[in-house]
Amino acid sequence: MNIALTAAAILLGLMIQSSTAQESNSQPDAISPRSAAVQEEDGQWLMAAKNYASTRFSGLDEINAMNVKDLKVAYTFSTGVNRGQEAAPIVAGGTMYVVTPFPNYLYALDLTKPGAPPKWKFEPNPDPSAQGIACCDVVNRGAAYADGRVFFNTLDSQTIAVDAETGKELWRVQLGDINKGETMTMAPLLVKGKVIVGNSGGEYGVRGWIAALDATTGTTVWKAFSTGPDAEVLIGPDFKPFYAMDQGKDLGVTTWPPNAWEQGGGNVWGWISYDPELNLIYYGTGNPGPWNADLRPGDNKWTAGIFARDADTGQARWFYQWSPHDLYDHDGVNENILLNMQWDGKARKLLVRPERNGHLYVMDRATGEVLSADPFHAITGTLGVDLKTGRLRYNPEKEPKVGRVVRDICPAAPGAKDWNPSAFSPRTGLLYLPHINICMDVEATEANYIAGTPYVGMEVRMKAGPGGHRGEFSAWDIAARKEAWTINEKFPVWSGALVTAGDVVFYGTLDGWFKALDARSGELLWQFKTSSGIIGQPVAYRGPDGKQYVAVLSGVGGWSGAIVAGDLDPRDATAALGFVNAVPDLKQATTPGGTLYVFALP
Amino acid sequence: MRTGSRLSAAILALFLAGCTGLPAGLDPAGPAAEMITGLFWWFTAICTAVWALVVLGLGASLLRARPADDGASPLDRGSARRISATRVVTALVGATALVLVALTISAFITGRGLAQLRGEQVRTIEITGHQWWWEVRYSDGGPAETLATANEIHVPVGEAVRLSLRSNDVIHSFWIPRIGGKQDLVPGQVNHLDFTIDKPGIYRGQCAEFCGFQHAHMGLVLVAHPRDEFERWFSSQLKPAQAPRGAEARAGQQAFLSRSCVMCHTVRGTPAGGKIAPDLTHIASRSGVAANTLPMTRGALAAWIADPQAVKPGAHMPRTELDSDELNSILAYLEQLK
Amino acid sequence: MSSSDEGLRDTGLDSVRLHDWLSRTWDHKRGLVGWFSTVDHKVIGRRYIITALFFLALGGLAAAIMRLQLARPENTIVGPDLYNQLFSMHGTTMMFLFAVPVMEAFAIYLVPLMVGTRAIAFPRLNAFSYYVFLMGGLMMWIAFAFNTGAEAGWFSYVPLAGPEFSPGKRTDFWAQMITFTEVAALSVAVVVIVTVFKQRAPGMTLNRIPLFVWSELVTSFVVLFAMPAVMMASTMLILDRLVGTHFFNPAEGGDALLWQHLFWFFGHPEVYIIFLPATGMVSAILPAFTRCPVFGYTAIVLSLIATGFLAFGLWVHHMFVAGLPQLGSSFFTASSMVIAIPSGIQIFCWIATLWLGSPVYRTPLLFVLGFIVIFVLGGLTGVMAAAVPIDAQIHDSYFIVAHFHYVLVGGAVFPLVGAIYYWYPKATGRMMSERLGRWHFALAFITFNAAFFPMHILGLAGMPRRVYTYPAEAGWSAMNLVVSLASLAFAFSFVLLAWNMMRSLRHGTPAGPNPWTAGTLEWATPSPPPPYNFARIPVIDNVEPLWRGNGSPAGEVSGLRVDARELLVTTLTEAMPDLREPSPADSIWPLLAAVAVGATFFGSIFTPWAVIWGLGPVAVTLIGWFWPKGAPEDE
Amino acid sequence: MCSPCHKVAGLVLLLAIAGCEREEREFQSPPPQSGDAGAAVLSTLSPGSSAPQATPSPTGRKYNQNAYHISEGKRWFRWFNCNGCHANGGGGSGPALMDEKWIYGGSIEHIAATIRQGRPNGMPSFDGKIPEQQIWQLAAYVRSMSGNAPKPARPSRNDALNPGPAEQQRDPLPTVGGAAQGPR
Repeated sequence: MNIALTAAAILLGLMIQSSTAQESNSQPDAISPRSAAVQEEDGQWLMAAKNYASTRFSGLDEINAMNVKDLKVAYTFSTGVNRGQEAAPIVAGGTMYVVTPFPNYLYALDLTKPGAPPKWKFEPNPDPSAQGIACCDVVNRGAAYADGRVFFNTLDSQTIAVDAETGKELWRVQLGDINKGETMTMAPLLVKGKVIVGNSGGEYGVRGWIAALDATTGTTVWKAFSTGPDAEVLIGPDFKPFYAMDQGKDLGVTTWPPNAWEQGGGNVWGWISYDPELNLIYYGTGNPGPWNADLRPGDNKWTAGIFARDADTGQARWFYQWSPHDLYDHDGVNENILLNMQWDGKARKLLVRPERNGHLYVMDRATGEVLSADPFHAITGTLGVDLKTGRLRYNPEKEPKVGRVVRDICPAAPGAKDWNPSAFSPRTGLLYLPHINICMDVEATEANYIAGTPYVGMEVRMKAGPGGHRGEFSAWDIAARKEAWTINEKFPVWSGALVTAGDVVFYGTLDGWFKALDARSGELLWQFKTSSGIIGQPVAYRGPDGKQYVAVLSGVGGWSGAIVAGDLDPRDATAALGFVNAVPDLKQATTPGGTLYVFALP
Repeated sequence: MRTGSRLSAAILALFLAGCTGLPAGLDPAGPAAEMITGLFWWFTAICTAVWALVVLGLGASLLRARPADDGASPLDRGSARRISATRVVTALVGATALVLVALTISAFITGRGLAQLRGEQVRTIEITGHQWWWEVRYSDGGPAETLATANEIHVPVGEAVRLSLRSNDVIHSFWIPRIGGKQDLVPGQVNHLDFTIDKPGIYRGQCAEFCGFQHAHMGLVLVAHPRDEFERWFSSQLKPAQAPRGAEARAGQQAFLSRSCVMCHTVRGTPAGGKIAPDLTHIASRSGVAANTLPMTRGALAAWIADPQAVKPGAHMPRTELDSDELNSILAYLEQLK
Repeated sequence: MSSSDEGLRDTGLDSVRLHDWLSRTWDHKRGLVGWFSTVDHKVIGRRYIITALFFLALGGLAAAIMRLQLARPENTIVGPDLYNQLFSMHGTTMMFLFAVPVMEAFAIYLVPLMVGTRAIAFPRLNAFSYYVFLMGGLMMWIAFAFNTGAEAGWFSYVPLAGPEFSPGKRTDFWAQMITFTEVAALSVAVVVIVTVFKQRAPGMTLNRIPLFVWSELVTSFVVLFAMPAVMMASTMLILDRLVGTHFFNPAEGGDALLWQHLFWFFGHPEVYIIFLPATGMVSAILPAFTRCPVFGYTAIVLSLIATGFLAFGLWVHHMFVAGLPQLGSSFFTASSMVIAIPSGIQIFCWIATLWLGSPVYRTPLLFVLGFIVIFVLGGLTGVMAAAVPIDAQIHDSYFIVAHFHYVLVGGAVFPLVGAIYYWYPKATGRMMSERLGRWHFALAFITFNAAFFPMHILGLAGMPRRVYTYPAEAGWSAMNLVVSLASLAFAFSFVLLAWNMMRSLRHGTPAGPNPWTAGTLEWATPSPPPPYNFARIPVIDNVEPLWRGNGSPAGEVSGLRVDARELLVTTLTEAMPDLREPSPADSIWPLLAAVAVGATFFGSIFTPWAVIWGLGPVAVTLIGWFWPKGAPEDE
Repeated sequence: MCSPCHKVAGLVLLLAIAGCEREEREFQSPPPQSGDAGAAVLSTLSPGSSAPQATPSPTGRKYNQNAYHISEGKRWFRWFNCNGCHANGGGGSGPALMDEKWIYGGSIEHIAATIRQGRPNGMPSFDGKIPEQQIWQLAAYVRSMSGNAPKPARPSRNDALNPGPAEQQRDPLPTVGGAAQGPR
């Protein structure tokens, strides 16, 4: 079956190679993000994930495997903030919108003019104290554009709407309390006139939530918590989880020790996808708090899982928990790629999820059934997923223990892949995955909850995983359920991926290389050394001049680059929750920065 | 053997009861403690007899009538009696060995008996030793029936209980004399102690392994209830803390949440979630404060909060600069946390 | 072997000239340098004993303060910090600075005299050991005076004694004091073993060795095998604290119980290191005051050896409640019971000796009688503690405090005090006051029992050890008051002893060579013995050689050099004369080497590099020590 | 006596006093006195020819020398979640504390003030939450992280996952930033 499917996919790939992606519209059973409402390729990049299906696939093909070697810098732009640049530049019309890490400047760059000079700059002036409660650098993962408005979140938990043309503030709402450790770093998603946002703070005992705000006024339409009673989680009669483990009343309370859900985490700081046909949004919930799992016996619903919710009402449709009673800080917030394709001979609406725990899940996005969960990276912490019950099986030897160091848990807390999103090309049928090849030694410790301070309860020391290299970039054949190719990277790959119709894959490395690979073979076609490490999300757009551009923010930071961005001391193996120990040499490889690089063919 | 031990037990008990009543270690409250006590009396009886015989023998050998010094070389002295002495000594050594074998076997039998007391249906309670207090966690039921409290263990009468003992810092030792022997809490390992209690009541104990400055004030209370009473206690403890009633208590809660208290203590249902010090959600329902160093009275509580270092020098609870209004309001608040 | 025709032999010398020559050869030089250079085992032994008694006084003082604090509930005479230091110093001092050294000190003083030789083997090593011991003990008490006393108990359980919970240098001083005293103890053990094996008077076959010497021999072997365990443990502790190793860090794969295993693998034999010499003292005192050789010589020797072996099979009974597997515990219950048998044999033999002989009630015998009464009780509570279920109840309670004070004070200190009364005339030439002695005994015996018997009941009533105070509601107050008063009185009884010792030094009646008409060789030489011990090495044919008809040994050896220090070496089993062996002359180098070693140890409390820096001075002093002088001793 | 003897005696006395200060277990701090805070000047710049004077306080000195206070500080550092941001000195969301760089001054008075008052870029204020004695203990510990306390008073490893060489094994680093005071 798989062989047949692969053959079909390759055949289709060949078929559509001559045309652009728009044409796959006519192939309803082909590998296609169509149903997930990808607009026709308009050359813009309106949301961080490019489209509701989160493919990060650009239909532009001017830059292709043959000519990418000639790529040159078109222009650069300094953001003026030398912290981790995780955002995706947003391109709408002739303007590019770039949101920086704290202090969360929003820039509008005029693409119609040579060198793309700034049109305006919006300074939201968030509370500087918020820097103290951002677990892993003061990052922001991008803005979103809709209907002449740009939406973004600030570190001190505000959502702000700005007039795209003038840079004037339209509204702002305070959604969280920094005194409880609540921050916002995620990129909003615009769905049917609503701004969907969530909070961060899983390392501070912050109770996670997702909220839909009216795009015109900022008022909350609905808000769903990730822990607590059903009423607050917006679980109602429509809630039909596929697996027995997720069924029951008030599991957000009963799967926790009394009152522990109030500090239970499950923050929504990652990616949201949307299926217009089913009118469902899909998003993951973060790790339960604290990391020390002994302090929270039970499955800790609804953390470290995925919700499908009605986009209008917020009512939960289904839920699946990647990591019941999460042991390893495996937030379940990674991107969900919505695909329609043949599975087991049937056309199905799928949801593909490369999860932190190293498994690549393929799910039926209508029901929440797990169709497959294949390891895409070396794993010791878990022993696979039981597809009957849907439960992840933990490796008892690697369960963190209080007062004992448990060694060589792979993947480590950041997972085999963290928030940094993958990209899917319908032309190759491959999913392009940035990897983190890091393992960890951990000791669970007592965790003291003091509102507004970290609530972790784990001493962590990370180190290179099997092979000694700390990163990988690979292509995963979804239909064949196997890896197509992989290349090793010295440092963890903390940038997002971009794939274009020119069959080129772009990503950046922690030491500052921006690379272009052949989407089919993984061959390195071109690379450029930027001024700082890259942890941002590359995007492609068609400029007002009709040319294809590729843009990426360079500026090391985030959890992986904290050693550089925060000037941390590698003599302490537990610095930055242990990540510093895995990249003690990063300070020699790069320095802080904050520059937008835009490339084009000459 | 049985009657002998009972008899001597009775005699000794009478002797001891003369002043203060039976020492706690010899006043069993459950089968395990009973077996240990039985073995103790049996050993005591035998050992007392042996000691008495030795002292008698010593006295006799000193006092026995001796012939006048015959002037012989001391080297030859008593040579005539040596053979009989050899026989007696050999016999005594043999008897000693027999007694020791008997004692060893009875110790083994008791040990096995204690091991067999462990029923299959046991309630497990996790005890974690801290300098210098006891964290008590019930986690047998579902996660929502997980209960954390401190320094006071409640158990139903007649039910097999297994304590899981661990330590968070140094070695402590769990010892409540009336329920049986002690067991160390060793960092890096989990030890167990099994017991059943027959009689409802309050049983006191304290840390038995030297654990630092306040080893002397690491008290522990075990309360054995009839089953239904225990269930009532348990379900009331599961509830979050009562909201403060009255202006003073409300001010007390505010003070609690804004002063040092909130750094270490939990009051469930409020933002106070400190886990390095005893859970205070239902502190007023407990019988003691400061690991049972003081009784649970307003005065004692006030003394403890106002100056912990005067009550337990070296303890980890610091003195907080509170004015008397703050102190009183905090007391009012804590007193409502039944 | 030195060439046979060199030097002046004693063969033709009359006793006056012999004395002159031997004195000139063996006596140490006058003056400060001479004082520090002497290697005379009697001088070193005397210093050892006095130093150990000085530490006994300090340890006793600590105990007295503790009992003052515990006299009343919630007392505030001392706070928890000082109390913890006091009981740690008390235990450490009594075990490491008093009991073990004093027992070894008696061996150093007496063994050469009892086996009939002129000097102890390796006399410089012997002197070295004393200085190392002295420095270790002083270091610890000076540190205490400066608020750096041990604070985690004499057992210093980790993690409480580990780097996290014992900040500063207090525990480092304690751990390094262990190193000092163990180096000293190991040196003495070697010295005693060689002396007993190779320097016995001709005719002193294995079955004619005095029982005290046997006991010290067995003890020395126990020291040899037990002490390395604690030295290793204390070194690991220092490494954990100073260098950051993880031997006792369970988080990184270490083990807190590893410390307990290592400590008690030494700690239990330690009890026998203290107790066995005490039994030897009893076996030495009894014949003298019953006018009858000890009954069952062979049985006692075998008991000593058996005890020495079994001592290593008991350590786990200190850890019955630490959470070890039950089967293992059962084994150690059995072995703990078995060791009662050799002790029982000795007790029965002594009682039989009393039965056979005709007792003379002098102070030494009184203390021996007191010893039997007290020690048997302590031994029997030990049997109780050997049963796992009972131990689970009484472990770490005052019952155990009572038990081991019965064993250690009753079993070792009472014989020791008896031994002091017994051998004092030999060492000083004067008798101690018998009247004061009897008062001392009566007071000590009564107050000891009044102080320690109630502790059994306190323990059963739930009073844990090592508490600096207790609540009034516990109901322990009355008994604690009794204990405190009695223990102060018991402490006072030692003041009587000290007074008696000091007074008798001047005013005691002259003793003569053999005031007790005892049978062993140390009584064959004048009191105090001359530097050369024996003018002529005796030849013996009996375990009590002086009890032959004329009160002197069976014969004398002649032919030893008098113009140089020379010893007669005999064969191991039959004690046949084998060779003449030179004995080292006085030397300041042992002192200097001890200072160098001490500085190294002291420095390594603060930095591990001290071990490297210290190598130089230690090497220099050792080279000085062993530098050839062209004298016979070099051969 | 000879003068070298005097010197030796003086040295011994000094060592002994240092030992006493280092080993004291002071459970209850005396009430704060004026001048306790010291002059925690944050700048080395002052108009005129003289630099601002940073005066050490006796309280700071006492805490800085004392093994028990520093060790207690290490405990609070973990218990009050300081390690959540600053890890075991290497930093995380908060700056590294084991290095020589001090944004808000590296003297014990500066550090105590920083804990008490908080700092604008994320350091919370613990005034009223952490009692004064514990603030000083914390400050003393924080200073020891960069080796700035007498070596015998600095903590050794914890019974925990090993994050690297303990405070005791670190070489004292100069204090850079703020109105720096040399190590003492």
